[in-house]
Amino acid sequence: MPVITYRQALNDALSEELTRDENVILMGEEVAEYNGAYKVTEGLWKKFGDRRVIDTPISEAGFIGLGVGAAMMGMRPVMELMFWSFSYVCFDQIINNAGCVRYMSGGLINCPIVIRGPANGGTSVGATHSHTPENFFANTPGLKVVCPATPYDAKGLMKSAIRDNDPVCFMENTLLYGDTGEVPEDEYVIPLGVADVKREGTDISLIAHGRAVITALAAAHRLWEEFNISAEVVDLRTIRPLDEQTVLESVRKTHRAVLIDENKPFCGVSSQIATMIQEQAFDDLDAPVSRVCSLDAPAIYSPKVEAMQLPTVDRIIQKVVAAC
Amino acid sequence: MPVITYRQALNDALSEELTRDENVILMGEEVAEYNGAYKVTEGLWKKFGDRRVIDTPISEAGFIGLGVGAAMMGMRPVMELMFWSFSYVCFDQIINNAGCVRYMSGGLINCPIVIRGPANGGTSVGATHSHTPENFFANTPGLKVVCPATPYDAKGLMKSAIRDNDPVCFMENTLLYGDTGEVPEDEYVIPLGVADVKREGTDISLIAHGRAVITALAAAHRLWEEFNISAEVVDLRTIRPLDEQTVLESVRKTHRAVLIDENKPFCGVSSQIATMIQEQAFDDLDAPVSRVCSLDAPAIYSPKVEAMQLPTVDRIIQKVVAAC
Amino acid sequence: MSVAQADKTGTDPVNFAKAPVNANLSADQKLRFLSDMLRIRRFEQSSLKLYQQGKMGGFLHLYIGQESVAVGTCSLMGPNDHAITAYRDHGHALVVGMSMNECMAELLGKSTGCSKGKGGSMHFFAPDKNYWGGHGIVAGQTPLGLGIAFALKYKGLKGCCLTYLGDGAVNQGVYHESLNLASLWDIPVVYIIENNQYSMGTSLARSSSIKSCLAERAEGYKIDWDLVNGENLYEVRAKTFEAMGRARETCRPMVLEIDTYRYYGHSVADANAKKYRKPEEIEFYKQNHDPITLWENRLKEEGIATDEIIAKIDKEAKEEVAASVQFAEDSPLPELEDIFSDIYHEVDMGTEAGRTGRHFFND
Amino acid sequence: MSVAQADKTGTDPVNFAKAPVNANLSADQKLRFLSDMLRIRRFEQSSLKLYQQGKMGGFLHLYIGQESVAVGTCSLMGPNDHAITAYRDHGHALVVGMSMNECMAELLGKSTGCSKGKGGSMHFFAPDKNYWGGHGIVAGQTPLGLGIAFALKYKGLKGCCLTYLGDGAVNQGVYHESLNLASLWDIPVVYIIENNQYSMGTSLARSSSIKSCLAERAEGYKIDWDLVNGENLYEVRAKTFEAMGRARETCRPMVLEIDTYRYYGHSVADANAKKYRKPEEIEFYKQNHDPITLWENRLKEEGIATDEIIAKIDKEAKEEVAASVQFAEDSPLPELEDIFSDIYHEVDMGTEAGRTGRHFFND
Ligand SMILES: Cc1ncc(C[n+]2csc(CCOP(=O)(O)OP(=O)(O)O)c2C)c(N)n1
Ligand SMILES: Cc1ncc(C[n+]2csc(CCOP(=O)(O)OP(=O)(O)O)c2C)c(N)n1
Ligand SMILES: [Mg+2]
Ligand SMILES: [Mg+2]
Repeated sequence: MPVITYRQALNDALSEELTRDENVILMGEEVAEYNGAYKVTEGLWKKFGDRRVIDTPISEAGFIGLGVGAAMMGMRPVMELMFWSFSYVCFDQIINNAGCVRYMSGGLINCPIVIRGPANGGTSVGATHSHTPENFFANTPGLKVVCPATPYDAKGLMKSAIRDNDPVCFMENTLLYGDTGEVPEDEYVIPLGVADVKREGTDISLIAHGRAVITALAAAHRLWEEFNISAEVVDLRTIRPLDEQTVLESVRKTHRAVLIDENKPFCGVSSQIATMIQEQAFDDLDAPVSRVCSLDAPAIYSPKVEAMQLPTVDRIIQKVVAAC
Repeated sequence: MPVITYRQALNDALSEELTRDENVILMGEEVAEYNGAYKVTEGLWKKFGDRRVIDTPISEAGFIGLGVGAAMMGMRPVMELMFWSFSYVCFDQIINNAGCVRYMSGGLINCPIVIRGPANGGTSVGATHSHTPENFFANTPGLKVVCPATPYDAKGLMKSAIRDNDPVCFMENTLLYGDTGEVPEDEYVIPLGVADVKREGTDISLIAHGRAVITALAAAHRLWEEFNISAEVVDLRTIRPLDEQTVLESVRKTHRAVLIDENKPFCGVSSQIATMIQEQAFDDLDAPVSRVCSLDAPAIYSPKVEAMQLPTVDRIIQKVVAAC
Repeated sequence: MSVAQADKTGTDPVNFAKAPVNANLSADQKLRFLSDMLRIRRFEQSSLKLYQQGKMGGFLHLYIGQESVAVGTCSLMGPNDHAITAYRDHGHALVVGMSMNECMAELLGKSTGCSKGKGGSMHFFAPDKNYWGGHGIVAGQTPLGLGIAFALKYKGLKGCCLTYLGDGAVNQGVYHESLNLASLWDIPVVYIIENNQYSMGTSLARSSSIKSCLAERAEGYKIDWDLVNGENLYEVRAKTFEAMGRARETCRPMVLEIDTYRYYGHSVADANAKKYRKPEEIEFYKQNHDPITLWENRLKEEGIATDEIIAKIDKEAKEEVAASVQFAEDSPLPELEDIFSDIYHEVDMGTEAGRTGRHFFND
Repeated sequence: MSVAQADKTGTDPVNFAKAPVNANLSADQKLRFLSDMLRIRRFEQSSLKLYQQGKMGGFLHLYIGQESVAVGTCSLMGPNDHAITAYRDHGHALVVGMSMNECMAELLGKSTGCSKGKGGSMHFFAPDKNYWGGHGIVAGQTPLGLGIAFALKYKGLKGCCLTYLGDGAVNQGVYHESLNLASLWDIPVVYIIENNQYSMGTSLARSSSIKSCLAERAEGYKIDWDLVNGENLYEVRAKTFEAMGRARETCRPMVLEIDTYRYYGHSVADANAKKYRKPEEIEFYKQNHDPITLWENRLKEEGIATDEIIAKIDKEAKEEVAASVQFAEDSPLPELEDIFSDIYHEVDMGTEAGRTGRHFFND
């Protein structure tokens, strides 16, 4: 199977869906002539032209709202936010218009829009550019949230997100764009709402999404090598809809869970997962569910220090060893 | 002790702090000449004049940002959002400017702003006007979040919020404005970060904030009358900083907890509380921590139906009986 | 540039009736406009009663006094023309052809309402009639209208999107972002500022700093604009027709500022309705600028209407309203489980995507 | 209205040197401007080297080519005048008097940095020098500048706030909300659009639909505006002085659009820096419009500077930069626990409020 980057996998998904469906367009700042600030849309403007791949002014509320309106008319706009942090200047358009218009119209309208871009810390771009709002959008009934960790998942989930008839917030990660992995040449899609056991284990469940999955896998490797602890790694892949079954099956098997989450801890995604586990698998737990989140402060700039602010393999290992 | 409304208690707090400190100003849509959309600022424009109490155009991002800038200069602006739902058009100003400017300046700047207004469902104003974003803002290190349930708490907490040197999101409730309660004539303040046991009990802990506290108290009353269950009601009062001690002491005493939360469930405030309880009081729990949240859909308009969408006494009782 | 400045053909005050779009109107069409205005007014007058009887919740923003704007502009909509407005949305809804039944039932929160009782007064929708609501967040609809017009152009359809906003809404930033995008990309959107001079209790002078008018801000984006006297149905139609025609043919956007006036408070809950405006001011408008009275007089002058005809039309409107109230009262409320439909299309349709993973997180 | 249109006294192109604010400048002051521009350029040239050596993270937005704007405008700041800008903030920082040491250390993420290594390149602050940053969200600073100016007026201080934004930032709605508020309430803010013709890879023509220029949008808010040739330090000072004077005396806001040009990419990470702009275009600016070269020539004509003097000033700037690099390299990184300071004032001060309840929720 060809080995390609997470970036290329996304690019392929976008290209295939642009080819497949005339209603799909790409829009965002620097997505066309510049090939994308992070090159995810590289070559697509050349290939599909001005009509399908469109550069916008720096007006997120305006163009995201435009995309919502176009989606209500049956188009399938794929909107890039250069950073998901910029969703804070178009928060109302996403939550109230994309997220609520179907409900408020009693189901007369649906909004097949995809809003995509990176949502991660760890690149020393400072507090305002390092937000991870998956918990905010997943809190909102009417929206769907996807956070792929690998090239394979990124492509399959992006294709499903574009074909989905509801608004999808697709959250990528600038630190993963360069990661490589096997991606089949043949067409495939990955349904939203299906978690993936990225590593089987028997002693403890490490549950994560996005880049935290990669960190969890590295921790699981060392846990086995150095501590003889067999950790299972569950990748949520989509936050909403959520595959609770796969999480619960894993916990019922291992009786222990540590949640790895690049979200800030207070009401982060992992708080929902912990609440769900203790409620639905209370008697299966041999230890409290514990969490390894981003350290609870705005993202610090200082590069070496910020690296320690995100969940690290060492912090995961400490938690696991304490729990086992 | 005089008995006054929640609205009047807030009005008194604002009036006293305007009198006490020249740097305090009130600003927002219709807060001055109109006396406030919900009359919380009634009479203050007459009393303090154009310079201190200011009507704004419908430009939340603009005037909240203005307030943040003025606060950086040492003023203490108290900004009204007619509804906290409208924070979604100024989300960036609150999180990135009010919430992060101290950190990004290495502590050179602080931002003593209060942003206040109602944040609640239950009034048939529809999905876009019924948001309860306390979980979003409490997720953000740098911000503080207060949700008073009674006139006494509303006044004491508002005075502390205005004197606090950090940005405070003060969330009121249109359904509570008319509630009455005893409020001392003498000056008092209630520190942020201190929960309040609103009713003592031994069998189960009902933990809530805002209007859910009132619902919990009604449920506790019936639980005792009809089921002989002694429920303790803990009012968080402030979400961030959070008084975890009082919550844990209660749970360690009752060994059971049901969280009442008008937030939407996914990553709502109660998910953080449940996560904290199971992590820190795991061995004290005789049953999983369970939750009674707003039903997980956008706020429905239909008045009679929406009343059932919020946590109800009946739903609380069912949960409690199931847990005991 | 102001169209008025640029070119007066067909827009010279005295000639609005002679403007092509008005000159060929049949008597029936002209009477239809009267009927539509009366239908709006009667519909809202009884909705007000129902509100006062406690049969509604939340907000009720009455359009009474502004009827000529919705009737004049929406009456020009062709098959590819669309409309979207804010929360003061009953008038436009009735003109685009929504039934009084579904609208009145929505106000009472009934499952037979246009939004199944989920949207309420601020959220009337009829996509089948090119009507996209009904939006509660001030100016939140302004980029949606842009997107609807963008889709029309993308699909190669010759149409435009009438996008309404209030005089207070112009100070939301997203409206300005939308103007720049509309002009930069040649999007066939026509922004219609319904200037009723107040945003809640705040007069235009206290909320907007302007040169000569609100529409003029369009200049900075190289967008044409015009001022319209909203009490004159002929003028509303003539100037809007021109704007719509240009949008359809050239995809150029335009901003129209239509002067009008609301008789009631901002919403029925507006406790100060008669404080920030002198009662005399309101009376003055009712006496001298009521769009319905003016149109009735006009039709009489033209020999099209008589008091009898007008009374008959009014009677029909009242009967239609009464029937809709009956329908609404007799209709059932949504069931508790209805709370969970109409959130996700995939779930509602029972597709595989809608059945995969957990979508709702009720305890 | 455009000031240029309105009144040309003191702003006639040939007379900028004779404008009062320039006429009385001493030779030392004029040399100081040269020194300040050179200090910015040398500072950034070595910061670029350090970035390329991997000693920095994140973004580095260079100001090189635009030096005359920060020097010309910030040199006019009196004790009650304030400044705030976006992420391209090194130039303004050095002109208001921040030390190269604290700035270079911030770039390297050291605890001796102006923001203790927590803010980085985009977030330089010096409230003691009336400099309020350094902001990463495009146009996010525009209402903050408004609030600073509001506070000045409230406290009865005669000053203004210079609030800088880029040519791309004008399309963020919050800027327009700010313009309306500034004019409506007479707030002494001076918006300075540093028009370097590109927002990242997007030319002005592809991002903004305008009548004649970006500043002209101020007309719609009844705000005066003017165009400034940024390469001419005398013109920048003359026109900015006029705007600041009016703001201080009358509290009226103003919008200045200053034409300028950046030589490097949007940020050092800009892979396409030479794709969306022809290398010839960049060369042309360097050859004919470099603000430093032009100022040097001017000072020579005026007999104030010689090649020797200029070389000496440049040498001093380079030495100051070298010392700051040394200082930054030798400085310690923040400690892990420093992550948790500077979040809440009450916690940092150890007040009772800072000790009550849990503030941080680390697992
Ligand atoms: C973003 C936002 N801010 C405030 C409100 C509350 N609000 C609803 S309508 C309104 C006044 C709008 O006035 P205008 O735009 O003139 O429209 P009109 O009501 O006169 O039709 C306000 C302040 C809101 N719904 N959304
Ligand atoms: C709200 C927001 N959207 C997008 C960005 C990403 N971004 C940073 S700078 C920039 C270009 C700004 O150009 P301009 O305003 O002309 O300023 P210049 O960089 O030329 O100084 C963009 C798109 C951002 N930081 N904030
Ligand atoms: Mg109005
Ligand atoms: Mg620029």
